[in-house]
Amino acid sequence: MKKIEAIIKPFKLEDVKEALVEAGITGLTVSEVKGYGRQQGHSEIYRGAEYVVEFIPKIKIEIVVSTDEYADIAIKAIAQAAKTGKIGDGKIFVSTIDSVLRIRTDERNEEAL
Amino acid sequence: MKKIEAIIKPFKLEDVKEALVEAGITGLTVSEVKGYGRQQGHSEIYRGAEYVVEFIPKIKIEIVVSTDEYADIAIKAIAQAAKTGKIGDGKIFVSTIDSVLRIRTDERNEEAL
Amino acid sequence: MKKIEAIIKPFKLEDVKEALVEAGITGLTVSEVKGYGRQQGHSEIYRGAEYVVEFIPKIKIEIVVSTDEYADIAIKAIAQAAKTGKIGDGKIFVSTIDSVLRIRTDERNEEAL
Amino acid sequence: MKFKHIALATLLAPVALLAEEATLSSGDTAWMLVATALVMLMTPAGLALFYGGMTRSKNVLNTMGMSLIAFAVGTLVWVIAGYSIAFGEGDLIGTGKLFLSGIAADTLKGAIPELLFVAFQGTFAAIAVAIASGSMIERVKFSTFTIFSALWILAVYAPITHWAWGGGSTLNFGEMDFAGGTVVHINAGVAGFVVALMLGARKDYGKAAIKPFSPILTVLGAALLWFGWFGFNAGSEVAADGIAASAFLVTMVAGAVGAIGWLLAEWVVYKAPTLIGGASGVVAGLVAITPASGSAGAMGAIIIGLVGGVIGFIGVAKLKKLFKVDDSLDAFWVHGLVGIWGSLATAIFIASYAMKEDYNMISQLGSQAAAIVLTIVYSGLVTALVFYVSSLLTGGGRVDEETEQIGLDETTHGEKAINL
Amino acid sequence: MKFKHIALATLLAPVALLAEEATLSSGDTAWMLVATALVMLMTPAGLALFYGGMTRSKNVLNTMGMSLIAFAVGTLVWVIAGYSIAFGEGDLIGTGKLFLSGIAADTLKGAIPELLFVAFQGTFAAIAVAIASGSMIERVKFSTFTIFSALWILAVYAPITHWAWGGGSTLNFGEMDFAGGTVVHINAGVAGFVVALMLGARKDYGKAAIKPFSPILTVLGAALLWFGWFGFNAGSEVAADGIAASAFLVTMVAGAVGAIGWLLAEWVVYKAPTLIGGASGVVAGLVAITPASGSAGAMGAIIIGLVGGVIGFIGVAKLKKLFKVDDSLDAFWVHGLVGIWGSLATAIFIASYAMKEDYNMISQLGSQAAAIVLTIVYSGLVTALVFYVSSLLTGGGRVDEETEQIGLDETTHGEKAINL
Amino acid sequence: MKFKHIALATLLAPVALLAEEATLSSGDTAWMLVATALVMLMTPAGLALFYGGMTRSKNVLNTMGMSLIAFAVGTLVWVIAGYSIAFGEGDLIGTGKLFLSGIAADTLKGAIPELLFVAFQGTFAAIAVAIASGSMIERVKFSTFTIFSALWILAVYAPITHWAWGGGSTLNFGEMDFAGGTVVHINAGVAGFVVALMLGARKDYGKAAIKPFSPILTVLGAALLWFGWFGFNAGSEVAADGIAASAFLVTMVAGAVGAIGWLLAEWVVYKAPTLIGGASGVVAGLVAITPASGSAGAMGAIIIGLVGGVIGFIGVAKLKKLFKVDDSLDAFWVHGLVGIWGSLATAIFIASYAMKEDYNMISQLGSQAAAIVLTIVYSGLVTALVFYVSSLLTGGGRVDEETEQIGLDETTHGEKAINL
Ligand SMILES: Nc1ncnc2c1ncn2[C@@H]1O[C@H](COP(=O)(O)OP(=O)(O)O)[C@@H](O)[C@H]1O
Ligand SMILES: Nc1ncnc2c1ncn2[C@@H]1O[C@H](COP(=O)(O)OP(=O)(O)O)[C@@H](O)[C@H]1O
Ligand SMILES: Nc1ncnc2c1ncn2[C@@H]1O[C@H](COP(=O)(O)OP(=O)(O)O)[C@@H](O)[C@H]1O
Repeated sequence: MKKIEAIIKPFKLEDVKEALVEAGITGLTVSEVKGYGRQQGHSEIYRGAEYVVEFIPKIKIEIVVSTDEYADIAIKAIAQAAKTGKIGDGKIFVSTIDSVLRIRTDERNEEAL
Repeated sequence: MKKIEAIIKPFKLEDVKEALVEAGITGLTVSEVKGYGRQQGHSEIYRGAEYVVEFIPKIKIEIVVSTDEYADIAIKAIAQAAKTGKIGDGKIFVSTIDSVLRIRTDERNEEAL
Repeated sequence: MKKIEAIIKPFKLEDVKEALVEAGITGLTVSEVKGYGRQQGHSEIYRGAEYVVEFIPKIKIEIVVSTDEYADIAIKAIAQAAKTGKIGDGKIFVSTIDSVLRIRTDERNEEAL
Repeated sequence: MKFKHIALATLLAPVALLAEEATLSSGDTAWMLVATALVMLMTPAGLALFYGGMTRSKNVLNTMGMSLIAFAVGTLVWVIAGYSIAFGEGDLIGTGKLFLSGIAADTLKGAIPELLFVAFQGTFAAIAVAIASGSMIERVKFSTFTIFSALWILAVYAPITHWAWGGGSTLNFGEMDFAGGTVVHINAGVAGFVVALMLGARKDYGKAAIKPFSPILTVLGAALLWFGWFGFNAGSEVAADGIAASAFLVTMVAGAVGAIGWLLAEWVVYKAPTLIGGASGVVAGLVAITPASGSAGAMGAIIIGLVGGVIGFIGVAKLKKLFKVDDSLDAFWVHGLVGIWGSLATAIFIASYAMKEDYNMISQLGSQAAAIVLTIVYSGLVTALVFYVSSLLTGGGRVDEETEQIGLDETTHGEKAINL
Repeated sequence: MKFKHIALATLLAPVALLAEEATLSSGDTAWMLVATALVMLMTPAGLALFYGGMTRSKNVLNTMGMSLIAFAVGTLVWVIAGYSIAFGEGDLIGTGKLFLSGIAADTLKGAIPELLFVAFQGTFAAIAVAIASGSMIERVKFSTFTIFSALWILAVYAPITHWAWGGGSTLNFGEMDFAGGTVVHINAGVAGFVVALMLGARKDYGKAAIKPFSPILTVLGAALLWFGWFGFNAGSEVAADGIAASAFLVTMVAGAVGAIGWLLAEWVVYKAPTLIGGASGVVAGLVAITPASGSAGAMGAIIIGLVGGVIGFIGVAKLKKLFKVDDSLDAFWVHGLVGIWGSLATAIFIASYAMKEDYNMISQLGSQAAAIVLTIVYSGLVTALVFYVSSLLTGGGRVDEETEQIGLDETTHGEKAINL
Repeated sequence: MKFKHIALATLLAPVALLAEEATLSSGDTAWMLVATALVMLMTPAGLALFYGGMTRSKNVLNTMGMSLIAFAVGTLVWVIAGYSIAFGEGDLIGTGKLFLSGIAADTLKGAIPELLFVAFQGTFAAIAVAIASGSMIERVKFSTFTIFSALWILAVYAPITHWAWGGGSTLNFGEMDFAGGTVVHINAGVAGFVVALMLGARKDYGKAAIKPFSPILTVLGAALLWFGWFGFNAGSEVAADGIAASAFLVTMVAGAVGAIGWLLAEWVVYKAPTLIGGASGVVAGLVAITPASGSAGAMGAIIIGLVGGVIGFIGVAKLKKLFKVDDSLDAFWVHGLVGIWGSLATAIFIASYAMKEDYNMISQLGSQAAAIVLTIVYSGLVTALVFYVSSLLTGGGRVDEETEQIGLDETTHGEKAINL
């Protein structure tokens, strides 16, 4: 099983979620993170001081899928929906998951997804 | 070494933490996430509009343990304490960790846990 | 490719980021988490009740690097910058990443980092 | 305040007013000092919070900033020219008091210093344009709105005020508008609607869920508005007397039943009484009673306010959907529509002790309707002109797409509503 | 206000009051217009924030909503029947002023319009039941509380007010209660305690850490309460005179030393002076001075307020634990217990210039005690009855377990305190 | 208030004031009751929020707590000894009114009760030391500041007040300071600066970005300060008359143009008008007009306030960098520097109707300068002494490094600004 972690721009969350749902992905977990990378942060101003905010708000999406095909489908859906073509669009990381358990039913692995 | 990531209902955090401590787990990291899955969100109302909140607040617990036995113990403790039997109880994902370092002491791997 | 996850004390974030940048790491993702471990939480007081806050605010840094050397460099930089020598300095976990995609350019793996 | 002159003689007339030579009443002056402070608080605190709390987190500061700048700019243009236009001599337009010329500390207006009357009326001008800002949030340029505020007060607010309260009889139809139901609320509601139409809808309007930043701010804002509204309504008597007391009581009652009306309607439709609904209901009840506050009794206020709350809800939840206009914080529906109800109701619900013997409800309803129509037409047309000019002067009135998407707090102000 | 009638003649009597024919004083009216607005602000703003800030984040809006609805419903029932019960003619119960019948804009009460007196007293009724809401939060049904508010004001608050201030002598024991120490605070504290007992404790009470949403709101709420309390206490003189000034000063002093007392106590016990403690101390000091505000001097106020702050802390931090009752925001301990101290202290600390020659402290302490006991017994019993009825009418007074656990903001109101 | 005595006779003199035997004016008393409440609100609400919003999230409560304790302790020492020092008999120092001895409810000060005057002036003392707290935040010990508040009011504030308003002529240079430009603002600004210098800079100052917790609080705080400032300025007339009205209007105008001035300056320099800038501009405009509020006309107020806003911005954004002093919330730059401008401007911009025939601007500028220098020197030296003593009594005035880094909310108060 594979875990897909995508870092995207916050305002793309809704689009990405819809693309995933259309692609048949029915479960995901989202969190608010801050990114540091090539994208320049904006400047904030505070009474006689202007400073650059280096950490930029991003959204992290985590999806665990049962097969490599599903992983590819999900990656494609995310990449397409999250792309603006401007710096800071984000990255998708894929790793391996050893096992899964659905707490409610005690189902395991593929069945739990 | 194994990493256990559990997505649970927020109000179960205290119970799960206690179950883990009783099971001998002494370290964990917690974060606030939002989940999308089978569980229906509640509706919010705003001046003449009612909309469904699709992302539901969840808690993610991360635990790194040294052995598979410990992993099983932790999974069992979490699964038991977090279960309500209703949709949305969450999932537990297990993956492999290559190495660990305790910053304070420079201890590595098993010793760092 | 490797993923480095470091749990550190919040006020060390700026130092750690600078150490990483100096070491040549140009991308990272940060999130706010809460930790439970050996470190004792402080007590909060509320109208006739004093209670210990067990979950302590921490920062999680995630960095994906292309090679083991880079991983070592990053680990060293973090460990050094985040160390205070007091309990609660945190931990660094390393795991394996299967693939990476840069959304903006569709570059993959090493090139995407 | 028109009605006051009609009804006053039949009620408690402060001694000083009838005296041959006008003298200052320290009691009336004391009350008007406070009433003015109360109305002042409504804009940079009450409305800023009421509106700010309903805005998305990325635009809260911008919304609050509009109330602040409306008050700042409004005060400035008011003392320079607005007061002269509104309360100077003249039938169609006032003149002669530019830069407050001729008004010294001992110049009286009735039994209070005229300088105090200038301040009191200035707070009305400022809040009117701030109310209209609610229709424009999350997309209007801050610079455009700033210029709009100045021009609108001079070109729209001051003339309408002159006709209703300050001037001759050509455009005064004998309407009863004790504290500004037409002058402030219908006027501002229409202006907001027109600008919302010109700006176009927010990108997310009708598509994504637009979550209010915090109902806490909205409730606090409504409470402060209510608090200030005592100055607005009871202060419009310009004296601390029985009519002021009556206006005070009905203001308390109408806000209360406005909340009850809106919450009941929500409960029937959604099975959930919301805090934003309660706060909105308070405002709707207060809008409804404003023109009638000097003449309605407490029992009339119960009906006016309760119906006001229900109409506000229906406007926002039902009627609004019939239009395609993104009147973002519902300035038209809560101030304009409910204001129309209040203006008509003013002619219907009059305390027995406040009604003249020869009172004719039908003819009074005609006067009310005439004033409403005049306000809608004039405000609608001239607001459009004024906003068009303001947009031209600032290179377009609407921010670009990326700014809208990132939010105006970060892009325009370089700030964040809350740094945890 | 009872005591006022006793002490007044020995002090500054406003000229008008002694005049044969009562005339309106614009100065007194100006003050009472403002005092009423100040007391109004205490409920939907002051108390809503003070209580809201101490509630868990999932229930903040519900707690604030209770203050809002208390004021809305309270105002409505007050003008319909509450005022008549409290201030109508009659020994045990007032009658004759239902729907404010017979009160016109020029009807006077002393030197101010009676309609203003209606409004002023109405704000007291509303805040009393809102204070009691603090004992019920995070579990009472919103519908139950709404009905309870209406019934409680009619069945509990209005009669007790009648005995103390409005009516005959059968149930008036000559107690000194200038601004409502017994009528409002002890009464509300007891009512809250009884309902808390009937509701049962919150599921998490005594188990999990119950974190207050934000001490910022609590401090702001306490500041607004203090601000409003000047209207509450100095307004209870119903005139702008020397006694009002004295009541004002002691209100300022008692709030200040109440905060100092509570913070010192916290510092001794926990080594940490908290903001919620400081805010609570302000309120405790103000509760303590309320009945004495027309008679105590500034030095007396220092003792009354300081001890009030310390007693409040002891009540909340120590005595409360002896009971099993989840009086969630300590309405009983801060208003009831401290109110009892204040009522007794009223008989002890009297400014030299305010003390009658034949003053007998022991007998006055007896009067105070009698009034306290009457209030506790009557309020305790009838509140229980009223809450029982309110529960019946709403299918039980407590929300179900799941609702309690998820929080009332989401489940009852469909809203969230803050959307970042 | 000095100037009042000069100008009064040429303006509206309330009848009572000229009467042989002083009598209480209910109108003036009504106004002063409210004015006092308004000024009171400025400290635990207005300033607490204004400052709290600009503090980092880990220290918000501590900053607010300083305003609260300043008001609490300030009120206490004021009634015990401060009032006697400031307004007792004597040339250099006042005496004879310790514990308010000799002041009964019917003792008059002009046409209002002296007890009310005590309260009114007490609120000025409290806010002065609370303003100074802005220079010390995020590192001063809460205990040190508490003791400092008490001592500073007695040793610095009360004497300076005595010279300006209360006492003989030796240290009164005939300066015009209607409402406390020198007494309160320059004085507090200098005191803050001196303590900031003694404390040393915060560890992160000039290194890390110090993000304000929430501009929302700062804007609300500024609005409440403005609201209260009407009491501050127009209340300093101690009567509800034409000068009070004039002071009210210029307070409204100067706050408005202060905001405009600061925002324009920001827009020129940073291309971004901030909300914190707008709020700061309001305060700067109000500080500037304070000494002139009884004499300037509305057009003078436009200049005074606008320049005040610009100077405030220049001070904070440019001049401050020339010094190494971490005057954290800019008490010196916004109150001290702008206060100096306001004091000098007072001599320059006088409404034609308020100017005496033999008025000599140059000599008046000399008086203003003399008073400014006296204030800077005395406040600078004695504040240093007082803070030194306060530090000694509390084992050092600054928290340890770890406390500073973790934040004072958690370490000193055991609380958190917001628990989501
Ligand atoms: N090596 C990395 N490890 C973890 N996260 C990264 C890494 N590089 C980038 N990121 C995340 O991706 C986001 C976007 O990266 P950035 O370099 O700004 O632009 P782009 O994705 O267009 O190359 C960053 O804000 C950060 O959150
Ligand atoms: N495939 C997935 N990948 C990542 N997180 C998931 C996935 N499926 C579910 N989750 C997380 O688990 C939570 C619970 O899932 P849900 O389908 O609602 O109920 P249940 O766990 O009872 O099947 C979701 O809110 C989401 O946070
Ligand atoms: N086994 C673990 N799994 C996940 N996170 C852990 C684990 N142990 C510790 N942590 C994280 O590291 C932080 C520091 O750990 P702690 O035991 O307090 O001190 P130290 O790192 O000095 O040993 C914790 O707050 C927690 O966030």
